[in-house]
Amino acid sequence: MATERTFILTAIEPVAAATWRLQLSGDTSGLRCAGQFVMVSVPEFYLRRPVSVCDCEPGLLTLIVKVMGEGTAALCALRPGREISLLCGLGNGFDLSACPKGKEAMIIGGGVGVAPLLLLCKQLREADRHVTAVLGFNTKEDIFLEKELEAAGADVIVATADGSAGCQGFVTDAIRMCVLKSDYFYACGPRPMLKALCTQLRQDGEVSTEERMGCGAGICYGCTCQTTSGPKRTCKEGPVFKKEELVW
Amino acid sequence: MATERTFILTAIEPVAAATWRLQLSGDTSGLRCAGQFVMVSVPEFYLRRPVSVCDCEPGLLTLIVKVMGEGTAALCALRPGREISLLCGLGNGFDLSACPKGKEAMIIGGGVGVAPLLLLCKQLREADRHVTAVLGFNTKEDIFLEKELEAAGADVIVATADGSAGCQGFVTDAIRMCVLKSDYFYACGPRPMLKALCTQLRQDGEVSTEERMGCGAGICYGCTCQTTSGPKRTCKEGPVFKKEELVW
Amino acid sequence: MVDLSVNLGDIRLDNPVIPASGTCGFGLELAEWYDINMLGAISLKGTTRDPRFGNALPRIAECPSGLINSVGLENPGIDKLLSEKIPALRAIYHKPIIANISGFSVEDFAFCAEKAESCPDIDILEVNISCPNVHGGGMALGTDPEVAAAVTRAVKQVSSKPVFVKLTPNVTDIVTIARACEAAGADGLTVINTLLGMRIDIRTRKPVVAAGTGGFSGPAIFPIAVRAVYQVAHACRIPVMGCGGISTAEEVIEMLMAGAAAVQVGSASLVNPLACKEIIEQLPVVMERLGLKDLKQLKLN
Amino acid sequence: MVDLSVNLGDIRLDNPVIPASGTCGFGLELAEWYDINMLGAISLKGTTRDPRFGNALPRIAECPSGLINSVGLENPGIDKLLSEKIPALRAIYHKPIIANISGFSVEDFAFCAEKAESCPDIDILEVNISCPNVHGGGMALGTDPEVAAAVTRAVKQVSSKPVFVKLTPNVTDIVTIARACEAAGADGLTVINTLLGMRIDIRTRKPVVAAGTGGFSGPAIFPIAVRAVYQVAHACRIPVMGCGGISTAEEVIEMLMAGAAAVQVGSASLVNPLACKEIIEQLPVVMERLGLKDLKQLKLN
Repeated sequence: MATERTFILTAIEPVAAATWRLQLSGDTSGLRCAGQFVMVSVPEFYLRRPVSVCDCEPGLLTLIVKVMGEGTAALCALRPGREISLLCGLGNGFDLSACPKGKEAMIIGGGVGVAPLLLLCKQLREADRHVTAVLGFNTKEDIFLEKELEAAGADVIVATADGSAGCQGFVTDAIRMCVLKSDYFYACGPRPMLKALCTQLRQDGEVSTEERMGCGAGICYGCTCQTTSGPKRTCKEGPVFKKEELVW
Repeated sequence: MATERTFILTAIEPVAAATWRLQLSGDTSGLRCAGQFVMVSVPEFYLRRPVSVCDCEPGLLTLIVKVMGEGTAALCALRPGREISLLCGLGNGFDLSACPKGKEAMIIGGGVGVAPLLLLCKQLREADRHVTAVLGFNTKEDIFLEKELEAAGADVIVATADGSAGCQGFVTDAIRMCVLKSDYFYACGPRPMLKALCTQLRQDGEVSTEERMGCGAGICYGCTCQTTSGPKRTCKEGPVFKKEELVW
Repeated sequence: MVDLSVNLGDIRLDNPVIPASGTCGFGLELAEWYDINMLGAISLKGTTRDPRFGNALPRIAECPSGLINSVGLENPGIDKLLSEKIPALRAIYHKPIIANISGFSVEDFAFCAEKAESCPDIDILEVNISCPNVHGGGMALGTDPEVAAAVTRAVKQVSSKPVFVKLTPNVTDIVTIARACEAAGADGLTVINTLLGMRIDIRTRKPVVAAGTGGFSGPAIFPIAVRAVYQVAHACRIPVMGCGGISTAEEVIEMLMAGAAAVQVGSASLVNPLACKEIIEQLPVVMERLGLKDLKQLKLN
Repeated sequence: MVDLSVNLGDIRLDNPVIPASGTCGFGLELAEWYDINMLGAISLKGTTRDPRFGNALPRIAECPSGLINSVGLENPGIDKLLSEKIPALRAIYHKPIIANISGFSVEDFAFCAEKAESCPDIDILEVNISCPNVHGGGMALGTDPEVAAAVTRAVKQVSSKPVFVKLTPNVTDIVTIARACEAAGADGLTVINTLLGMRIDIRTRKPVVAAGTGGFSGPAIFPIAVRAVYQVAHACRIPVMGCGGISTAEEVIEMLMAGAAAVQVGSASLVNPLACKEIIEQLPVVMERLGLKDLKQLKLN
């Protein structure tokens, strides 16, 4: 069940250009699975900011935040020791069982959308799925989580739009070039990337979408998107939707 | 000249019931004389709070704050090490020369209005005036600065409304009972006390008045009071006014 | 032991705290966070004759001490409200239910009110003539005293339930509108809905919300709400639900002192879904401090 | 190197930042904090036909992200403004001076405008028909398009100076008022004055300000100001001075993008007398970040 909890920021370090890893300690019991997010209270700002869970073990939470505006900038400027209020365990995460046991799972991330793939990868490996991770970034300086995903047991392929690292192009190009096969895919990233994956990949899959949110708790109806089964709240019925549910 | 300066809160300790002494280090060059005040920025609150200067030496500022509402409560809850923005050296302070050299000065304070008397006492003693301090409080638990004023060279008389310490009654009662003589008086405290002093004491004097302020810098005209010489801004032409200027 | 109960016309509430329409979904969303039976009452999401998807995204903009929303009355329609939402809520909640209805014409309101009449689980009908996020209708109906009265009259004609009209602050004189609704038979008023606001993203040089403007709410509008409630409560005899920027128990009491019979808490729940629970738990503490025995008739000195 | 200059009708300002009337005294008060010749212009405290003491104290109430003031047009009167205040300011300040005049009747405004005509040091006349803190007059004159037009016409008849009418947001439709002033000959508009607000001290059970209600300003009202400026600037041809809650360089640019030709900074100076100076110094930094070469015609995409 979703809860409000106070966490302590234990560490904060840059992991890529304008991108920070926040280590928080507190009660993580509210979190159920990879793909869920938290709403983070930022000092001086009225609304909380949604941040997907990068990694989580009992009592320890890892978030990765990219500085987009004033709110995320203030969040990344916090110093260790600071108390932070979080709404935990929001939204529906990835469905591990959707990829049959022993089968091949492809996990695909674009930009800061790579963040939730780490916990997803760990849970898929635990559940005995083979995992290939495809990470797309604009340029070399944006790359993060590559090593962590390898350590978690994934085959990692990196693509950069400017070709400064890995294969040149988008994740879809990398998947084609490397002729990557899989039985099911999980993806998180910008809308154009998700659209390309859902329309080009033949296999089934599910994607985590991103929308500007008000409450993150399904209360304000600020993030409703249209789906094949009617309007759905990104924060509540989402943020993860099946490939076939989404309307592009 | 008035300036905005960042101070560091070096110490904060209770000195009486709901009354705290704040020690701040920073650039005090903006402060000219006793009776001036500072505007203190309080986290989470929009307006600054006016606080009279209790004591001051180069680089070190002492304030005494009584918890009246949410703003003063937040201020007294700050912990050492905290940065605080102050507008320094606001208002016109006490006029030492008004009490001729070698003459008897009586300094009178009521409640938290006792605070500015310490710096005033020190400056009067330095300028070679004899000083009698009369301090009025509601009850024993409210008393503060008694020792400090004695150490500064003043004869100190305390009065409490409930008689739990010193003479029973108001400062005016104490002055009558102890047949205190003086050539000039300086006072700071609640309006009824100031009125009683200005109307009952025969000798000349000046008093520091208190009003709810907006800016504290003479800009908003939120604290204007009527005087015998027309409207005056408490924060700018005041807070210290000559006995004969005030209209009761 | 203090008494938190208040009277909203003939209806007694165990406490004055009511989640405002649009900030508690249809009740179940809040029930995931705490037992909503501790609430004084609940005002459900605004519902219209037909289902609506609402406005394009983004619908939310951050502001100093508040937010702008342009949800645009997304709702499943009055039929689904009565057949699904309210029964589901009633199964777990036994306090008063306030159904908030909106529309684009006098007929729309009468239609929804007539449908609602058949639902015994609805204790109060809240008539929203103040939504700033829809064109032709919504707020437009709440800025003209005669139209506001016409809507009120039409609803009262088909409804036997207590009818509270929710007013917009985006008017020159809210008292005229309030009096017109009272004269037209309103049993009470909800004061206030959101203010019309706008933010611009200086990077993209576009309005932050797709609709351009939206409804501005949050602690920022509290002083405007207190003023409006004070004006209306001192000009009308019918009870007022005070709404606008309340996020603490102290502010609940301030709103009651302004003349409100009960209060609605809105944006606070969007930042902290537990807001109403925490406010209700804090109320007795603040009452003790102020020496208040109960919350009825908190007149000004 | 970026260009901060803007055009306010025929008057060129070195930068768009103007301290708003009532938040910079008569200029000398701000000059104690920094060299006010760095300002784009300055709008002096509202002045009336006769001297006024203003409202009883307290006149100030704290609010979330703002404050309520009920100063009530305390001022030394138009004669002293012309004989003492403006000469004293002109002695140290060589940028445009905006004289803000207010009153209780069309005649009052005409009287002050005629007096001001004799003062060459006044570059712009700002007509305040939106003060919420005085009875019979002030805001009352700014809520009716015909009265607003009448005041504008009367002032224009006796004045050869550029006339900017300062509008109140406490109306159902600010565009109607704006268009009426434009049609009556206004050379520009100042949008917006304060919102009518109220706070209650729950300990004393009395309104915080002696007058009961007052003018609400500060960052809290910024989204309302942006919306009003956007509406007016897109409905009128005359230039708009955007005012309301601005406290950062980013907000200056947001207000310009909403359609303002220049901006007035108000409450920010009450919390930090150096606010305008710091905003002006920050503007080039923000412009570089956004890739803006100048501040003229910042249209929305």
